[in-house]
Amino acid sequence: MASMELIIAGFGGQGILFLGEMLTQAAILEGKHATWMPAYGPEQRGGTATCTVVIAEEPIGSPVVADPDALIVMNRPSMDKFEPRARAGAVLIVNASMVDRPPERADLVVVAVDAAAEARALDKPQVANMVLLGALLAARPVVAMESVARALAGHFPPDRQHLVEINVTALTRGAAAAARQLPGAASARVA
Amino acid sequence: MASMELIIAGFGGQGILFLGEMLTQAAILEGKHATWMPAYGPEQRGGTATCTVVIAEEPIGSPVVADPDALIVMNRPSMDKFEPRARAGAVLIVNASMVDRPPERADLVVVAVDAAAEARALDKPQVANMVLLGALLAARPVVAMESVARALAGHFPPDRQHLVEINVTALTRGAAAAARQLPGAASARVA
Amino acid sequence: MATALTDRVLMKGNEAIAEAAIRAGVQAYFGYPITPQSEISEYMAAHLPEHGGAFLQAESEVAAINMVYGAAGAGARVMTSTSSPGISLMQEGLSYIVGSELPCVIINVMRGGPGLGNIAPSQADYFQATKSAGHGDGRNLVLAPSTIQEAADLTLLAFDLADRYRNPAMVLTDGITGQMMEPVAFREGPSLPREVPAWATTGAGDGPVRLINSIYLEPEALEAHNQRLQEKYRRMQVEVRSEAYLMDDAVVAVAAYGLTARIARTAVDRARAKGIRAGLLRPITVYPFPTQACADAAGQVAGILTVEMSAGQMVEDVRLAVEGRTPVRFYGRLGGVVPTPPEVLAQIERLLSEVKAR
Amino acid sequence: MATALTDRVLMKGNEAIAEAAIRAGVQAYFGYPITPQSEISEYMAAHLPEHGGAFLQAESEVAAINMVYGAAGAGARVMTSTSSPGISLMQEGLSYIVGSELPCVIINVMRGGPGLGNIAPSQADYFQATKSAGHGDGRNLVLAPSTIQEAADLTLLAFDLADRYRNPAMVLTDGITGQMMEPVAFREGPSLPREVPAWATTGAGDGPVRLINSIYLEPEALEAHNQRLQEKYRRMQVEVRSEAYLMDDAVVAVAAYGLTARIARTAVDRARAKGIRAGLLRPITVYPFPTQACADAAGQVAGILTVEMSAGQMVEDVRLAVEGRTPVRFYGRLGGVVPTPPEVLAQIERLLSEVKAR
Amino acid sequence: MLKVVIDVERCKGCELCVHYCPPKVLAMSPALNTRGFYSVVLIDEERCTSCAACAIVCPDMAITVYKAERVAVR
Amino acid sequence: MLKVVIDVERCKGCELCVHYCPPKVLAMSPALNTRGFYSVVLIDEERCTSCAACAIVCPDMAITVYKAERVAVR
Amino acid sequence: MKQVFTRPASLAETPMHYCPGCTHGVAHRLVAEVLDELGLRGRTIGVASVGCSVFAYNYFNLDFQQAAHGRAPAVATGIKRVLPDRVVFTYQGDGDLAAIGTAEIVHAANRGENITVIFINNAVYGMTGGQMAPTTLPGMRTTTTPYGRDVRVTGYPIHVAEMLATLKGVAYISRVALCGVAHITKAKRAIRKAFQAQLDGKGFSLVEILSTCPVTWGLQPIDAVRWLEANMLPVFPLGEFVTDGQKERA
Amino acid sequence: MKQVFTRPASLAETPMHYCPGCTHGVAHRLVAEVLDELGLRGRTIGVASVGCSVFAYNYFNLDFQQAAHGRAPAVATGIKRVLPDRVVFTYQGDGDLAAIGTAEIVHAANRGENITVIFINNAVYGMTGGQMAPTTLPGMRTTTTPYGRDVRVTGYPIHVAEMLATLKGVAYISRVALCGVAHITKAKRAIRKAFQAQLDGKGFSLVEILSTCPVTWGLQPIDAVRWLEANMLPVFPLGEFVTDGQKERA
Ligand SMILES: Cc1ncc(C[n+]2csc(CCOP(=O)(O)OP(=O)(O)O)c2C)c(N)n1
Ligand SMILES: Cc1ncc(C[n+]2csc(CCOP(=O)(O)OP(=O)(O)O)c2C)c(N)n1
Ligand code: SF4
Ligand code: SF4
Ligand code: SF4
Ligand code: SF4
Ligand code: SF4
Ligand code: SF4
Ligand SMILES: [Mg+2]
Ligand SMILES: [Mg+2]
Repeated sequence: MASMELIIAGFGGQGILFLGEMLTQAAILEGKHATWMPAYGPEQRGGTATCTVVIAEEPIGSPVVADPDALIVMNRPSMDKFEPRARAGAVLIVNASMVDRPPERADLVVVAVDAAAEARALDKPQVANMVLLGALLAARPVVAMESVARALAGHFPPDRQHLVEINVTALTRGAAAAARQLPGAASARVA
Repeated sequence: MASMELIIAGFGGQGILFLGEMLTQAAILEGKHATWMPAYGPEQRGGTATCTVVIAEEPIGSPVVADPDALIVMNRPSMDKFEPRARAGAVLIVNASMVDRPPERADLVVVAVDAAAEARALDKPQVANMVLLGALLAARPVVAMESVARALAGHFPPDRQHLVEINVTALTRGAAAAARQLPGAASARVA
Repeated sequence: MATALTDRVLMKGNEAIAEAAIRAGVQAYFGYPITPQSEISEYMAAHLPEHGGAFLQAESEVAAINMVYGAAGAGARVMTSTSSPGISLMQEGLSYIVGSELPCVIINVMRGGPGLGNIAPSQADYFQATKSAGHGDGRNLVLAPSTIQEAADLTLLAFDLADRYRNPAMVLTDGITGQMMEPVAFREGPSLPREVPAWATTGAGDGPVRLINSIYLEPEALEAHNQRLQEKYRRMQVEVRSEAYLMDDAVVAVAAYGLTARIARTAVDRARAKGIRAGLLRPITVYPFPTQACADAAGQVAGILTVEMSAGQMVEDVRLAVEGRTPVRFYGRLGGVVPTPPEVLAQIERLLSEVKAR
Repeated sequence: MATALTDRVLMKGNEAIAEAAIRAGVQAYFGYPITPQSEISEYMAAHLPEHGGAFLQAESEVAAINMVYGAAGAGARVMTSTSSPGISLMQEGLSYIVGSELPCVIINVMRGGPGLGNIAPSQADYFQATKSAGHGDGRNLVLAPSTIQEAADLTLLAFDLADRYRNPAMVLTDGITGQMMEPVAFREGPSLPREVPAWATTGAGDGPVRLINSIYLEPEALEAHNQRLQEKYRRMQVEVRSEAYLMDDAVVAVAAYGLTARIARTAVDRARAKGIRAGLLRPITVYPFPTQACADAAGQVAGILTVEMSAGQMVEDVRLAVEGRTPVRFYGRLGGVVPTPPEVLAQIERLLSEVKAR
Repeated sequence: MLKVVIDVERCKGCELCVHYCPPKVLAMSPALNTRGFYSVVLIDEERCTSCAACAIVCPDMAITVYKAERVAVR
Repeated sequence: MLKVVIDVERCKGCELCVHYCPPKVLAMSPALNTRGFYSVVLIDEERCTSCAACAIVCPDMAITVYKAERVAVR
Repeated sequence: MKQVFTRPASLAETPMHYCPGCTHGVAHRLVAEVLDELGLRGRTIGVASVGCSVFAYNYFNLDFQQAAHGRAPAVATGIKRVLPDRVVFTYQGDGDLAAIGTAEIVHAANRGENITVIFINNAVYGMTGGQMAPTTLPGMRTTTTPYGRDVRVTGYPIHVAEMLATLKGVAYISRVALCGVAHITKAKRAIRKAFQAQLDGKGFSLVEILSTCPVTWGLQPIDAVRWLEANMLPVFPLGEFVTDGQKERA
Repeated sequence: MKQVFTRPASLAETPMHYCPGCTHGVAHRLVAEVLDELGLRGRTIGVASVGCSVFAYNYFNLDFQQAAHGRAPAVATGIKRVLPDRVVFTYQGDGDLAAIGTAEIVHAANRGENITVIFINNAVYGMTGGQMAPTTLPGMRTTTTPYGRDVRVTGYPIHVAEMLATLKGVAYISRVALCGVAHITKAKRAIRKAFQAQLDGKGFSLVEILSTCPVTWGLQPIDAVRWLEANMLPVFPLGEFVTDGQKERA
């Protein structure tokens, strides 16, 4: 599916904006249209952070999304706030390490990943965000994993290119974790 | 005649605004409507000064007068500027001490008074303006001389009430000088 | 309230405004000198302290409007006065004042612009005064006196409206109205001292604390606040005031406010003298604007001539009211030039012939 | 000029504006930090010096706009950027700039007001931007980008228009457009270095002296100056730009600019998907306003819905264009709340049913 | 009651108190509070002198300090 | 040519030159210029030292000062 | 057990939004303690400025006005002129007071406006994300001096206390720092003197408080304190610059 | 006959609009003489302010910009930043510079902006008809201090030269007076030093010039000069406050 209206929400400091940026950049590398829109609370630290990413084949109208068709929720308040807004049939990626309740709605495609655990397994807690992006792309392959890898490569300066690999590993781990929860067709696509 | 649209013009420092104010105040004391409007040049000293006074029995519309029916011109530039604007039949009071040319228009009632000489005769050069006001009232008795006297009395503080008399004397001298130049009927009114 | 004509005193517009404010019980005045309104400051300096009020010459118009904010927030009747460039400098402060809903009175004695311009009369700050109080969606109440008597009366009214709506009220006038003299009779203001509002930060006692504020970080909260403000502006519509002069049988109307309106009135008289059934529609409040009065006139006359000392500002409000139902023409003089009655008369005649030609 | 989609770089709106200005050959930038536009300053601080330009953080917005005045008067391509409260503080300086006819570019990344408000996106400074540049009758040229690509393109255009008309050109955008990222491809600006205008005070040589000035003490002189300015504003009308999206067969039009327009575009798409023949009329220049485009639409559609992030400002220009020939309805969100496509769609449907009911 | 009571929900884990405690009896706790911050614990009450240095440097007023009351011996 | 030439039309009759002239050789003239100001005359050229004090204090640059050129005797 | 450290009554319970380790919170507490000790809670009006301390009104248990950026001294003047028997103070950052608000602070000081100013100098614009302030140190990197503050281009860190000390209307001016217990204690003494000057009707009082901004400085809180000690103290000497101005000058 | 006193080329022929005896004219001439002597006419840009000297551009034979009230230092900064090799000066009154323009002058000085400021202190707002200026003397009557300036209400005359002298960006600051030949000659020397500092790239230079305003003071020109000597000199001491600032501090 070539278009997506995604909201990523959580605490500041969870790498939300970066997750969104890499996804957006990947879409652009694929020649798609894409918008990335942040929204912060007032605090410099410890506030909430939201990021909206829209990807489409056509020029994008609203970068503001009221009813997302994809959601990544990184903490409990975000779950409470955004679950009700999701469009019917939307994908909901839940950061199981921080969200202590199951979703209430039955009309969503839910993937719950313990991103912190996955990242710890890689010995790199910072890449939890990429785990979740991987999970999202498993459920909704709006861009190729490969494009995200290119976006990451383009992001890091020469002296930090070694970080690309660990991020890509996190992506694939997330995708794999998601694949385990998804119906056959989608998981096939991830492989 | 109960209404008048007067422009007084000359150098700053010639007592133009004061002349206008006393006339306006006199009108108010008679229960008339009246407006007084100044206009100065940019300089603090030595610039030109204009004052427009409108007196009427009805509430006054425009305090701005394009085509005055009465004029007091105190110097040559004012003569040049305002003579052409006077309404046909308007009264033109010329300060002969400062205006070295006769009027060009034939449709005006002209009174030329050597105000400086009259004031010098009273040993009070400052009252030249009242001489000209007297001349105006002789030609156009829009308010009673008596009301101007009351306005003057109201203006000067207790310790300077003695100045009222000399100003009133100047008024009557001006009126007398004008009367000599005016057709019978008007001069009769002055008496 | 009727005053014998002889009880009136001859006063400059600026001084009459200052005296009216003192009688309205103004408790503090903050201002910065600028021609053609400095007499307001000077009159306040001479007389406000003897009435127990505070006079302070601020270091700038920016400081003045923020002093007004502070004093108004502390519950005082307060005012400032300035002229066009000074009003520009006050835009941020005004926006804070509308945002924090503080009552106060601002006098704008308009002069020629843009930039330093000159000190001659103008009406070119109409948009700035009526369309927005600085940035954001805030509004000033704007009153436009046409005579010095009205300048005094509207100054008093401005204080009352400001209090009633917790909103700045601006008296929008011009250099001639400020500088000219005309007789004026004063009314006394509200009972003094007026009650200190409960919301004011008076630092008094141990009750719940009070806050004067315009920041609402959450968009939803700021929207709710703005909706309250908008609802208030709708309520303000009842304060709309205008004068209809010879409008009953008019076939052509002149719309004008302030100084221009009285010039137009003379032109209307002269038109009547020539047998032209002209009338004058004079907004006294320019925000709220007398939309209904204009709309009504539109149904009656063959055309409306709007006259301003600007390049055409109020005429937009006239057009918005008229919605194309009658032709609206504009005549403006700029840069401090004042239109004269003969000019306006000529425009009335021109509008009439234009309308007839169609 | 067509750029392959993949040649585009992902950039924040603020940064794209700054980069576009650098490519347009901006020689000096003066600004004061304020959210949500500080990235413009920061980008300039990092990159302008390497292009030989001068970056200076001013002590305030008041200082910034007056530095712009000085540099523009000295013949440089110059810009500043700020957000709503900062624009209020610049009103006096802007009035001097229009009065002295200096070219420069001003970016207003609008945020929620009034007062301190919040840092969320807004369109509530429309009146302030389009109706007057401070006091007096001056006008800004005002360009309203809807995408980041357009933000870059219009910034470049702003410099050219400013030079062409010796007038400030404002890019009027909002916190979301400033903060969001979208791919952008840059065009190069005019040939560098551009010629130093003959009127600029460059202190060069012994020829006749030059003067940058807005004071004209004689009303007649100031009137003549203003008439020249008004004549220039009339000439500017040729710069009017707007976009019509699916208007050809539209029975209902949405009028919106900037961010709101792209939201409305999605709503129009959804309406079409439901079989409603909706179209979008998007002013790109908001001063000069596309009056003719609106008037033309009025003759065609059954109603116009104006959508803004304000209490209703541009809608007045729409009404002035339409002159009652078709109903004009307004939908606004305030205080930083952004209208969503479903909300706008609901309003389109409501307008249609209202119109049909009549 | 402990000599030093830390309001975990106010604490932002800045560690200033830990650094300025003269006998070094405070330490960071590994638990996160609901706002996502690690907070502080008193690890050795015995050696705490109730000097209040921790409270004085705490920017968030997260610390209350008590002292065992002794009958003053004059 | 006089040592001190006064541009009557520039002079505003402020009398500063009269006051500051060391030998007091300037005086006010009773004639008005076209702008309505009395101006200044040199009343005793003999005693004028061409010191230029008058010109230095004149705010209106109404004064030009000349000095008789003497062949320098070295 | 006796409570030896208590929240002052002039401070509300509301948790503060400041970043971890930011010394704004310490400054708030000191002001509140002084107001408590002088018994001023019921008769004080605070003026919050625009900067990280914009929400100060949420934390003080006092009547408050929130002022436009830089204008707090003018707002305080407006309040004090109509309520001369109340205590009025402003709380301002270095961007607010020393940049955009320069005219207002200079003239409040010069008028001897009988108010107290708490001036937080953290060498940076905290709230807007770390741009250069007039007090930024030479060579210091900020988001608008990405290559370090170049004094030839942007000038020198401004010394507000010293500059205002030249003005006759000033009754009390000092500079203190919030690094460590001893300095914090001294800071409180200075704040107390400042309010006392106002109570005594002596005129304008100001305490410049060197404060940390760990986040925009890019340092852990404790490192920020150390950085302040190592870098700010040499540039901004502590001490009292005017102690009894109006009396001396009377 | 040799001409021993000539109109400087940097001054135009236009008669000035100043009141009789107003020393603005003297200050103009001194600036023009210095520019002539330093050979700067063809490369200097002046900035006129709002005050009686608003029309300075008519009297100087130089490129000029007219600046908004108080903002001349910002305008001059804008010019100097884009034309660093030109000479830029402002000409400002005490209302303009010391009231509304306080922030701009302080920051231009603090930045060490390489411009020259001619600051005319006549203790009053001349142009607007004689209102109090920040420099008005204690007890002095003006139209806004009709009972004399009460320092308890309005503060003290502000000492701009001394205040700015505390700032590091300043290269040259002095105060001179236009009373009598000797003082006028000294004033010219100061102006020359100020422009020389700019030519040497040393930073900000300012000359505060005590000047008369006979009209709003209500005095004859010569009495105004005497009043300045008797009343202003004791309050505003003459002298050089900074002579080689940047070098000392470099
Ligand atoms: C008129 C205006 N300009 C700019 C801003 C943006 N702004 C908000 S806070 C701030 C600076 C804050 O710095 P400082 O005063 O040092 O306080 P801190 O955050 O460091 O405590 C600025 C520039 C604003 N709100 N209003
Ligand atoms: C923003 C603004 N405020 C006020 C004024 C009015 N104004 C013109 S000149 C002036 C003061 C002039 O005094 P000063 O600077 O001392 O110059 P002087 O006339 O004494 O030489 C003022 C307040 C203005 N033009 N613009
Ligand atoms: S009271 Fe003193 S000893 Fe006890 S924890 Fe706090 S700082 Fe340490
Ligand atoms: S100082 Fe306060 S906020 Fe910081 S860690 Fe200690 S208790 Fe927590
Ligand atoms: S040159 Fe000297 S002596 Fe001669 S008139 Fe002038 S001041 Fe007097
Ligand atoms: S000083 Fe100049 S202006 Fe004054 S009287 Fe002498 S010549 Fe005339
Ligand atoms: S940004 Fe700096 S000053 Fe602001 S709260 Fe954070 S640490 Fe404190
Ligand atoms: S008002 Fe004063 S400063 Fe202005 S020109 Fe006249 S004397 Fe000079
Ligand atoms: Mg700071
Ligand atoms: Mg002055």
